Amino acid sequence: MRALTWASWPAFAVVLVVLPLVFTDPAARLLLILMAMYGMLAMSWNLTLGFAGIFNFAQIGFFGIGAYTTGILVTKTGVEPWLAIPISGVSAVLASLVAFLPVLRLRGIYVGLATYVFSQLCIYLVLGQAGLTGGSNGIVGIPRLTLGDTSLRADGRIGYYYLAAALLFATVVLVRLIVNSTLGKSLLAIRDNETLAVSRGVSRVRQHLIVFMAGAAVAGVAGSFNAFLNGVVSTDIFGFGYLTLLLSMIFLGGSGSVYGPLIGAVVVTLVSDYLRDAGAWRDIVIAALILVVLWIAPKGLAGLSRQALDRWGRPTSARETS
Amino acid sequence: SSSSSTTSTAGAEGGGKVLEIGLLAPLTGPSASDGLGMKQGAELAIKQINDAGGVAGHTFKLNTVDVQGQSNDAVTKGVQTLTDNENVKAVVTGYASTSNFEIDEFAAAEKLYLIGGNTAQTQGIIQKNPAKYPTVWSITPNYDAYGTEPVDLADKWAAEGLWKPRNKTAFIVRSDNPYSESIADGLVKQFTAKGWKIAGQEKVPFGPVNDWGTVMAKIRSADPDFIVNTDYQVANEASFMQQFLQNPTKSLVFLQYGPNQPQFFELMKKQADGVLFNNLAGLVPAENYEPAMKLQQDWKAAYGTDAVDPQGAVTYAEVKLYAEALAKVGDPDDVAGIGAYIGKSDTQQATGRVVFDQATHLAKQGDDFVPLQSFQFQDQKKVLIAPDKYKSGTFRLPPWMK
Amino acid sequence: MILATDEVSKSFGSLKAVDGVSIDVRHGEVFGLAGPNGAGKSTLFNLLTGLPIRPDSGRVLFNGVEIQRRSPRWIAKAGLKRTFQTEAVFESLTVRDNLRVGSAYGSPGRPARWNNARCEAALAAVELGCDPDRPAAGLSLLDRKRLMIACAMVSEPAVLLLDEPAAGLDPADQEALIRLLTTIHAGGTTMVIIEHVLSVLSALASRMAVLDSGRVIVTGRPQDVLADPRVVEAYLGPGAAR
Amino acid sequence: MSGISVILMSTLVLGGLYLLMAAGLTLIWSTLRVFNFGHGALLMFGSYLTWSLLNQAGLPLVVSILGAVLAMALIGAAYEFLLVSPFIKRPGGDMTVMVATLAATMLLQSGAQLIWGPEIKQLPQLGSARIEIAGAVAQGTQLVTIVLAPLLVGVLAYVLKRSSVGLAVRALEQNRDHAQLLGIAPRRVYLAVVMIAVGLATVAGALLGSMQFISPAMGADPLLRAFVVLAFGGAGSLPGTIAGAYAIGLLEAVTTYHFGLSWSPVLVFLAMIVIMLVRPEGLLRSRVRAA
Amino acid sequence: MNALLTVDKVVAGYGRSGVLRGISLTVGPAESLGLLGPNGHGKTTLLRCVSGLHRPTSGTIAFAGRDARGDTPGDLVRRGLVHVPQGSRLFPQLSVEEALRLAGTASGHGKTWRDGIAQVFDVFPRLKERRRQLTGTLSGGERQMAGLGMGLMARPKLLILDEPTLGLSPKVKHELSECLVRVRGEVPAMILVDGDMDLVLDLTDRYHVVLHGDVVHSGDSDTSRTRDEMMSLFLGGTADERN
Ligand SMILES: Nc1ncnc2c1ncn2[C@@H]1O[C@H](COP(=O)(O)OP(=O)(O)OP(=O)(O)O)[C@@H](O)[C@H]1O
Ligand SMILES: Nc1ncnc2c1ncn2[C@@H]1O[C@H](COP(=O)(O)OP(=O)(O)OP(=O)(O)O)[C@@H](O)[C@H]1O
Ligand SMILES: [Mg+2]
Ligand SMILES: [Mg+2]
Repeated sequence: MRALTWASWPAFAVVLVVLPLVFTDPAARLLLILMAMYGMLAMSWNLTLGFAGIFNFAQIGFFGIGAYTTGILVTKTGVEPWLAIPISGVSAVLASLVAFLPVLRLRGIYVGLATYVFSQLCIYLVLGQAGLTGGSNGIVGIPRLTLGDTSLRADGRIGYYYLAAALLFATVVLVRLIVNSTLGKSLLAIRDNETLAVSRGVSRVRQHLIVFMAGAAVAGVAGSFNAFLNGVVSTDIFGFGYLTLLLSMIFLGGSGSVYGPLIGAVVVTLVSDYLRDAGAWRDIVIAALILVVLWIAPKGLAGLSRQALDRWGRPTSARETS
Repeated sequence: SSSSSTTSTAGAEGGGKVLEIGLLAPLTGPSASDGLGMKQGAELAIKQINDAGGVAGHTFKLNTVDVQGQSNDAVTKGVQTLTDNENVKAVVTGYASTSNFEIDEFAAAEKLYLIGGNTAQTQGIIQKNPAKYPTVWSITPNYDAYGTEPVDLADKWAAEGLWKPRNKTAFIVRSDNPYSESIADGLVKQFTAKGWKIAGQEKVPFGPVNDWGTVMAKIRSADPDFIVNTDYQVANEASFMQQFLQNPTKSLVFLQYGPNQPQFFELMKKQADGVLFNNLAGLVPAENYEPAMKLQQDWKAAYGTDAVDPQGAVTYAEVKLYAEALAKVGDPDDVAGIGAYIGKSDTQQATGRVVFDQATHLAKQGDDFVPLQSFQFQDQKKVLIAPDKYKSGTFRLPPWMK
Repeated sequence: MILATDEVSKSFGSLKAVDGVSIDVRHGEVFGLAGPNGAGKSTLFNLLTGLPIRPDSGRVLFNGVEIQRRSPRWIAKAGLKRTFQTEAVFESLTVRDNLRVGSAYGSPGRPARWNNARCEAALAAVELGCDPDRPAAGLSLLDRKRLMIACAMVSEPAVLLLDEPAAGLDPADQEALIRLLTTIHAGGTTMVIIEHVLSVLSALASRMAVLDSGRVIVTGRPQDVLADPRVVEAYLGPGAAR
Repeated sequence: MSGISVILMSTLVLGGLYLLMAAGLTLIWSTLRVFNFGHGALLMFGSYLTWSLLNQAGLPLVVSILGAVLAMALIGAAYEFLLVSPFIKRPGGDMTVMVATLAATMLLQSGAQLIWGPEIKQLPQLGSARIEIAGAVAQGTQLVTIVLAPLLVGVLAYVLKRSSVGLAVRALEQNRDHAQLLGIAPRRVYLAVVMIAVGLATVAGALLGSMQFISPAMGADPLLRAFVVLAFGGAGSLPGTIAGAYAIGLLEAVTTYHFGLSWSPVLVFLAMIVIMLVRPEGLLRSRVRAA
Repeated sequence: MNALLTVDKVVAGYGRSGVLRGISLTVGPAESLGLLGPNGHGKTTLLRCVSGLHRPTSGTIAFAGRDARGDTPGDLVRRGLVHVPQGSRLFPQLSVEEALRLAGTASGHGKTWRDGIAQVFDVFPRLKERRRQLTGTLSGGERQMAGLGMGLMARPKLLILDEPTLGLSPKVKHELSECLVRVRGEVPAMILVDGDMDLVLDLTDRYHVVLHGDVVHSGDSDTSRTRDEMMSLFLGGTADERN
């Protein structure tokens, strides 16, 4: 198993590099880009939602704040566009400090309520500061990223693809590092039994804050990427649509595993693109898909594939000894 | 592009090639009924064209993209899908986003884009450098008239003695979106210029407004002569009106755009009587205007109602406009040629005579071009009360003022 | 004196759960706590470790430092570790990861890193009979208790507080537990044990206190305390003869 | 003067609507320990059903509402059967149920759009009674809301407080295994609770559909307000919910009157966050917790 | 055979791990059966199967002459099979009185719960003192009493007690065992599992020793056995497990 995981890193990188060479159609490239972006978001959200078990609904807020930071920076100040990406990550982290306040005292669904309201408040803040944010008009005309003289959009968005792929790869590394570290284990410990964890010297607030900020950083960067990709930011980014979309990804893929949300992002993006013209049927199919997966595979698609791997990898012997 | 020209000719000889026409429309979400109208209009036009044997050897197929609740994200994705698709030769819409940012995308991708709504935004984008947008044309004219006409009409009615303002005061309700805001700003300016007093203003958030109670309370305490609500969303306007009628003041009520949608009347029925509204882009419902009557008949045959959706009239005209240009230019890949032809065209559409202003790429506004039609519901009918050229009735005092 | 309380009190509403308790625990000893159900023993442990409650009044001294206002985490890192009356482990972690968490966060200093050698040593010391890489969910009762103790021990605390470690164990397992605790004690760990199974206290404790209704009624050597009529009256009852 | 009466009237109407919505959520939350994200969509569906019974089946309005409540209670049963019970016992089941109910929201909303189309609809006024107090008018459905909402929820709260059914509900919430061993059938209680909650939501939907409009998205806003009510009143208790609903109604009416519709949600949300931080268990909730 | 409870070749487990391996036993209508055995050998699991909380993989269970496999715990309670579970947290937010009342009404004695409570308070005077306290804040002993009291409220034909004296102080345990003697007088049949071997032998007619999910030894409770003999039986099991 261990050998397999080590081999998987370069394999993953190679796949990411080769993919756009196989899919040269710009529409397919766009799908790949979206998968990578949603994958980043879903994986980073899963740190708090899945591993730490915090009902964190502020992630969408961090995504939006990242996007707005970039929008404001590149249209209102003359900040170098590439620099806007890390700055957006930082501003999302700062916002996460505010969103974290309720987590200090609240538990469970109450955290969900408070953090959801945080995202809603972002909308009102944006609308209220119309001078800076364009209000309900949004920020338009965000210039595309360029590398030297070539736009990342050129050649079927190959530039955006590789940027997204690089960010996704970094996210995967980050999430894996966190999950396999003591931090990751302490999160599970807190989720299992908070009192016991605290009496073992784990600080709930500190550990939760760390993952909260880590998740926010990734979401902020993803938001910045989104702003450059679309060239426009508006308050939809804080809306219910993204919330359900990303939750579908996480739980379809499997919230218990590192890669589950990524798998979910790929599947949901494909399905929703395939059903682009289906109007209301698109949501019906996606919702039905989530429910079916929840019914038959509690651990999501990732859990299913793991089971399949296990069965295939070590036939019966494992079960006999247990 | 001589090679593509040959392929299209070859295609024509081989029994006709199918071209796709893109449609951006809010098929789901709060504006879904507008989206449905857009789709119906475009489909009707395409069907008529295909039934007549197509254009220059081509038949059309509609490629609809749902922009959901005008969300920028969905619009972006839709635009990218359509621009990435080689078979899509032109894109039409009633309106897609609230800011029309997609104009830049289509211009950059050199796709033909015919648009209806948010002309202030279109104008803002295009007039900076019209040469950059040879393929983008708006068949809806500048909205400036929205900001002046109601005031001018009110003064006219007063002058004609149809109505006696008590102290020339107006109350203006606006919604927090560019369309409503720019019209409300125009109205405030015009009212003040014409010697009216603004008795009060209220801004509501963009989106569903459920309870107008507190706004009503303010209106009642201001007791104005004229109330304007520029929140164009039909549900909001209907509930505004219903709540107003619970305890009305002696004021004329003008509602921006919403009452044009068939839905408004379906919801309000008798309560609609007396409501004033206007429209720049919908079908001109005048017996003496042939293109409009024809569309009304066709619409009834296709969809069983003669209430032509205003957005449907827009997309119908857009498709027709494109088909005519293609017929002249011949090569669907000569986008620049088609764009240039459209820009110079002068056609009679169901929405009026469409001639484009070269500085803004908007259709020209005026009684001889695309007219601003003012309506009032009277005896449960939508009556055109201005301009005189087309009108079928005259202004009456609304029932709550009698 | 490594751990002491000075007139510590805690009330829940009108109930004085802990009422002016002063005990002192000497370096290296095993100190027993007994008393009827509801006497306030577990509450006293909670007060010592700051979890989840603080004393209303009084002081808690650990190595001469007042800790009654410190955070539970600070107290844990300072070397005061406890177990719980209902045996608690981190169910979704493997047995080994349970220990790693205990090791990484229980020891003073950062960054939080576990000490593999200590984890293995603790694992060996408690003689856990199962695969250390299996999830802790579904362990047998004795193994859960062992794991809970190992998890507290792995950061080599100065004082270990055990809340009814022998409860629910059959005689054979109780003996195994006594052996384990003896070994841990021999390694120099000071222990405070709450226990109703008096054989465990008699076997291990050098001194003990009996609590009743939140107050200490007797303190002393186990054999003296258990013979004290007040203890018989309040705690042991006529069944003590058995 | 008219300001105060307008605010008061708004408070009673808004509070009543929020109450119907939040009471159901509270009930589900306190028994099943899950959060029903689909409550808004259920309200919407109930509203559409009422409309269909009225306009397509031609039933009288009151009968249509009752019919819709019954039909929706059955849908509620299916909802419990398909979305709640399969997941609730799993580890981390609360989150799974929440996601399942989100999926249900998507299903119901899109389903409604397919069945009834995107055009908004409206139910007629419930009765023509009208009162006017110091310039503030309440008529028809508004009056019905003012009276009916507190009545329904009050009766429910009383029944739950006094009866052994109420005890059973609370016992299940606290220790499912042991409650079963006492003879309580959890499935039956859960079913009843979900059906009652959905029924209340349907009533709210019918009232809302008559005061405002019926559209596939109409449930989102009431759901959000119900969130706030729960946070205010403490999610576990009906009396808290009643107080919370009217407190939010009042807050909203006052802030709307003085700061406008754009700012009132912000102020309401901020108030909610402050309350949550200061009194995490809600305004009225006693703070006794298990050791 | 007029047995009240018949357990026949029951196999059960959790997920992949088997716990019960074809265990069989019977309890007569007026009989008290003790189950002894080391920790983790399946006593609780067996009781959970009997009361319908856990589904056996195979085997049959019949109560009062009827197959009980499809019954929910609620059905069984109303038929008189009452299980007081091991180490229950009870209902933390219900008061002692509410919990008792609930136990009476839920088991179908809605009319007579007041009498039931009075009786329970006779058996456990301590509960009467604490009647208004939330069960979540009771001490361990008080909680056991409340659990037992709730069991009695259902007027059982067969009362199943799982480790009632777990974690009790000697005096309380003594008090409780006296209560148990009274409880024994009030219920027709009983299954008692407890760590205190003497208590089990005192209160029962027969006993089984359960090892590895099966009965390995049975006997009459009054035949005196030395503690050492029992210990060796237990140890045998534990030693097996450890290899
Ligand atoms: N959080 C709380 N709120 C209210 N009362 C409490 C709380 N925690 C404990 N109590 C009460 O305080 C008293 C002491 O409880 P504690 O758990 O300390 O007893 P104990 O000595 O550990 O008993 P046992 O041996 O049964 O475990 C009990 O009467 C209990 O009901
Ligand atoms: N919910 C569960 N999931 C997985 N395994 C379990 C579960 N409950 C019990 N087990 C396992 O089943 C076995 C038998 O447990 P059971 O509780 O029936 O034993 P017992 O004889 O009652 O022991 P005790 O004296 O500790 O109560 C143990 O190994 C235990 O770890
Ligand atoms: Mg205790
Ligand atoms: Mg047991």
